Amino acid sequence: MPILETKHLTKRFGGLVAVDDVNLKIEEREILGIIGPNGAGKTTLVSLISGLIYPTQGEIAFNGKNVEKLPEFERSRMGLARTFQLVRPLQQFTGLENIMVGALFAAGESLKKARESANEVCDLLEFERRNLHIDKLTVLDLKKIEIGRALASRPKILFLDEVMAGLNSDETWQMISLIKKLRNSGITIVIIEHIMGVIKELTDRVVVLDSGKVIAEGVYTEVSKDPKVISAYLGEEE
Amino acid sequence: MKRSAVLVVCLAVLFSVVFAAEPIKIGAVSPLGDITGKESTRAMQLAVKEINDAGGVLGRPLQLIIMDDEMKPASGAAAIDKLATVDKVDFFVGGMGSGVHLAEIPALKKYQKVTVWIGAADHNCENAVGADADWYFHLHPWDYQQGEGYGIAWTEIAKAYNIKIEKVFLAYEEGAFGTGSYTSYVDFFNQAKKGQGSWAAVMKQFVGASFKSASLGGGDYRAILNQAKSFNPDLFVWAGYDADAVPIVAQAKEVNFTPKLFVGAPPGWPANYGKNPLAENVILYGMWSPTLSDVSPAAKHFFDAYVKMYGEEPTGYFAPLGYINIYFLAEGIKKAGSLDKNAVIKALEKVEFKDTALGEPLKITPSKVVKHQGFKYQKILQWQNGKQQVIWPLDLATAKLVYPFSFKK
Amino acid sequence: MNAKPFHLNRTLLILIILLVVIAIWKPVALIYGFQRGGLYALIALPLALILGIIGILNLGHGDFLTLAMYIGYLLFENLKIDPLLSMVPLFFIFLALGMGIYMITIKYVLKSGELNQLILTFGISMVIIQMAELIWTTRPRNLYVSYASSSVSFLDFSVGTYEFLYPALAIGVLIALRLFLKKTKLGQAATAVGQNPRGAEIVGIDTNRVYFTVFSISIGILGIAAGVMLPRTSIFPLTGSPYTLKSFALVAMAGLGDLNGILIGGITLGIAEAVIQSIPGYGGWSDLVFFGVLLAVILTRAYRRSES
Amino acid sequence: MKNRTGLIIAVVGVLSVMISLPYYSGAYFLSVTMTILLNMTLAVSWDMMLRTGQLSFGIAGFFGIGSYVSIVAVSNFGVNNVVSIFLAAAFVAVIALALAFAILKLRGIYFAITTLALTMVFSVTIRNMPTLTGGSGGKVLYNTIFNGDTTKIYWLILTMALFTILLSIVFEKTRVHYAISSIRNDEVVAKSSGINVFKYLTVLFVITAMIQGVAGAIYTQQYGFAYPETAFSLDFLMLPMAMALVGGIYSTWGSVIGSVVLGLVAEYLRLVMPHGSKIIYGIIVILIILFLPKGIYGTLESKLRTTRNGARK
Repeated sequence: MPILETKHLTKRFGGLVAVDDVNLKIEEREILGIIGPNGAGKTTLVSLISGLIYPTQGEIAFNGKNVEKLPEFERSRMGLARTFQLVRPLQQFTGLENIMVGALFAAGESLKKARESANEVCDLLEFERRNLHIDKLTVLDLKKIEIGRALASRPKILFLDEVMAGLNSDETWQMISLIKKLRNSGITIVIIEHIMGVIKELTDRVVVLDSGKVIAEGVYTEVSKDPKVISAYLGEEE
Repeated sequence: MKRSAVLVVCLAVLFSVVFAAEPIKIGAVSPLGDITGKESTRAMQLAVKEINDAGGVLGRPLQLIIMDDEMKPASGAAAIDKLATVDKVDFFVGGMGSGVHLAEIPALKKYQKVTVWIGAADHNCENAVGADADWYFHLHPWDYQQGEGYGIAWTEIAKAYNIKIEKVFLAYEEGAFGTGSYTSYVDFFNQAKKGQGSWAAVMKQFVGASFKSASLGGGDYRAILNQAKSFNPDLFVWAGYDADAVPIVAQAKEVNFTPKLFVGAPPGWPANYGKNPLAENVILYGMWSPTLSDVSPAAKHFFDAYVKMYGEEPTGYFAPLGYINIYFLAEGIKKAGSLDKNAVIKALEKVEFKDTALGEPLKITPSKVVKHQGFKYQKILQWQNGKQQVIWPLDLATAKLVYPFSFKK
Repeated sequence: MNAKPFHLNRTLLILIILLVVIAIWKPVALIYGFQRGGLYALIALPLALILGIIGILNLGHGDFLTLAMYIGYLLFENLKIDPLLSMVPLFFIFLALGMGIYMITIKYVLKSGELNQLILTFGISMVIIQMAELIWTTRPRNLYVSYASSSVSFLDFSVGTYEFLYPALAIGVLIALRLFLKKTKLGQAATAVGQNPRGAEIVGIDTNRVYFTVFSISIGILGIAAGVMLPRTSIFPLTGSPYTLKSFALVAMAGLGDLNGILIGGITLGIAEAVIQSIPGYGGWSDLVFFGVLLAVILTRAYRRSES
Repeated sequence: MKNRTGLIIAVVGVLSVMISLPYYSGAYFLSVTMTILLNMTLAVSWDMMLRTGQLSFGIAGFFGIGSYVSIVAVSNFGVNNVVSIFLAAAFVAVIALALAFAILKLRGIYFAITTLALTMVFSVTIRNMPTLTGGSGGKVLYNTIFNGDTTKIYWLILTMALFTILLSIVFEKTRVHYAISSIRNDEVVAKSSGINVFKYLTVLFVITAMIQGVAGAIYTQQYGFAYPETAFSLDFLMLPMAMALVGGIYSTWGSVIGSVVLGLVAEYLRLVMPHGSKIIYGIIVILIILFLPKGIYGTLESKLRTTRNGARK
């Protein structure tokens, strides 16, 4: 049984169809990549699954349970976690406290336990400046916070929305090894990425979206040769 | 023997001199930001100055300590506490605003000092003070007394001028002040239907309707004036605030509403109201007018003294009331011969002025609840050529009633 | 794609039907409401401008209006300037006052959060009210011009003509503002700032200059409103205060940035109020209508948004 | 550890000074203190809601409802004075809970104006129910609480203020703090981190409304009357807000300090200059906002933090 499955998932904004009849099956412990040109509906798809927005049509089954009507916070408590494309740190807190929030609420831990978990997550992320205030941190630190908060919520499946954007190549490699570490710890990971090198390096399988529709699916090396995919990306460059 | 007598006399003189330097303290609580509070405390200071210039009371000067209640209940209550415990005043005087006074009453009860109050006409205050409070004196007529007085007044006026008053319309502001008037008019109407009460002869029909006062953000009276117009009253009364005074006549003119008697009953009037052509022949309920100087020496004395001291005319009746307040209290202390509370209360009960700054006599009588009520009725005045002329009481009248009301072209 | 225009038509249709019903039932109330509603809109427009573009809720809004009325009163008393003419000097005086207030206070709280701005304007409001009380006392002042209570009669009714100036001026100011926002460079910049201040700054718009202009113009418009109100309003330290709340309510009802909505909303509320006032015995509820309509609009909008 | 003992001694010290105040302070100072404690309660409760990011203009509304429930319960239904305060709390809680479902979807100025509009709706409704509430004519209470014993009333107000402060501190020290601060900082992140936003907003809204209702009930019991204009006076909204701002928002101590400072300043000004004292008060508020935008406590705290950090380095 797949850990997450969508059936005919559709989202319309007024006249625009952002996600169009998407049927996904995500298996446990795989790393799935979602790629596609700008405006293909990748982030909207993640937001539908995480519960930030509700679908116009279709179903989402998580661990065999339909969740499409559940509010976001409940999905996150069930083990669905996501990061945001533009980092969204909580300005008032330190790095550690930001991460604690995930442990406190999504994982339902006590204050004391949450602080321990957050520290563990920081260790795992090699996030040293955890006790500093947000305004004193670097981009990489903020990315770590973004992932850390999701990790602290003890997710079963983790959606990473363009975590590599804005990182230099050293940092990118650091991040790649980190994601591998996460998969080894038993988390299913879905990454949305523009950098094809990252996709190639990390994913077991990719899904290509264009104008809200799935146009190809499979191993990256094969999908990347698919003429439909190539034309979709070419279309973007024009 | 002789020597010791001299010593005793010397000591007595010395003692009395030292003692004389110790003033009698009067605490006043009033809203100083408001024109009524400002003018009444000024008039109080005038009275204190006059009394002190004349040698004080019991050989001691009066000292007036004024606190601002900021029109806030809590500030009023705190002011009473401060005057009683920090300044250690012997007497309380003041103030206006029933809402503030209600909060002051528990504090006043705590100290039970002799208190003479000029404002706060809401009968709620009377009920809150209660019948036991023999130390409480209230000079301003209560709301229901005013209503009773108007009935007497219109009956006498109808007779004296041979006019017909049957249909009464009351436009009242929707706050505590206006609603209070309305309730008392309804009571009088119910009595009048049975042929009882002061309004029996002049209230065959009665309609009341509320409006939002300009002072609270309203100021559109046309709906209510149209209602009044279709009722076609003989007597039209509006009970609102000074801010309503001009707009309501202007809008009456606009909707072409000319009742035979156009009466305003606000607690004060706007500056230069008399100069406004629309004001001509508007009738008002009030307690005082500068024209009273023509018929009352006491009113004339007050008016001249006030103008001399402050360089401007008092604008409303709270000034003479404040002035009377101090003289009334001083007279009581003088009669009592000491500051002993019971003696002062007894003496104040017996104080009688034949003439006051309001042009009428003052004598303490019981009202519905409290034992010590001063004035009972208001007067009826009419704007004529920019002046408030007294129409009623008829024996104080300074001019004849102009009837019926109409707008000048 | 079709849903929106249809929806708009329906709302308009309901509004028109309602107006026709009211016109037959209470023709005078309709006129009064139209006049008063115009005044509400006229006063709310500058508040909307400051709130929409600078993002400051000016709690001293009505108190600037009060101050303008006092100045207009002084102009009338001392220089015999007709109140309607005094709109011109009042506009410029308050434009200048707006500049001054902006330079010494508003400018410094732009970055410090909406609450600080709120309390700052609360402080300004308090200072204006207390100053007025100290200088002019609480005693109201009025000025008399004969044309302010002129009227025309038809059938049984006598309807005042002066207050038609309120909606007329509101429409005039609205048109002028829209022209300013559309046609001038500064106006376009202001629109951009209102929609996205950070973005506007990035593309090189001098936001400070925009704020300065918008704030002063808004305060200036209050001078115009004061001029037209003078002949029919009692002037006292709290004259203008209630308009702050009403204007805020109107802006919230129309939605931020919708200047036309303020005119429509103002007149709708004015009529609703006038109709309730004209029903004998229910005048006391007219305030409830104002805030009831406001609540209904805001809540429906929130509900509709969460639906979509 | 040493720090903690010091803290306990300080707390016990302040508490005993506050509790025994009626025995050595004069009636006047006690009276002023009661007003300050009342405003403090309102300021802290308003700030508690503000920490969720929601600017409430509804203080005066709940205050007024609390006032009226309490006075109506005592004078119309013969309820015991103290019980009437609990009744007011319960009634306000029910109303707030019902409203929560309708208005806690709103944000920003829409939430603010809606709470303000509700205040107006409450006061118009109360005014138009004369048989129950006395309408515009107001209502007077003849048997006041504790027979008007100021000392007991003071303790009652002190208890209310301390309870509010304690609750606010508890909220600052527990997971509630993380939940509501997250909501204020970024609601989207809060939701995706498993925070039940609506639940926390509702809890905070109902609790703070209840506190404001209790404050209204106690105020009315203290002075023994209620008028629509005084019970729903916007003074009960603007002054506590100014106090919280001047002291420093998003913290318990900010509101506490702000209400003490502004309360004493206002009273002092009233004594030394009977005319125009409020101009100075207004100017002080303006100056503090201009020069101490974080408020008194906020500025002190960040100064302390930088010096502490400096010392650590």
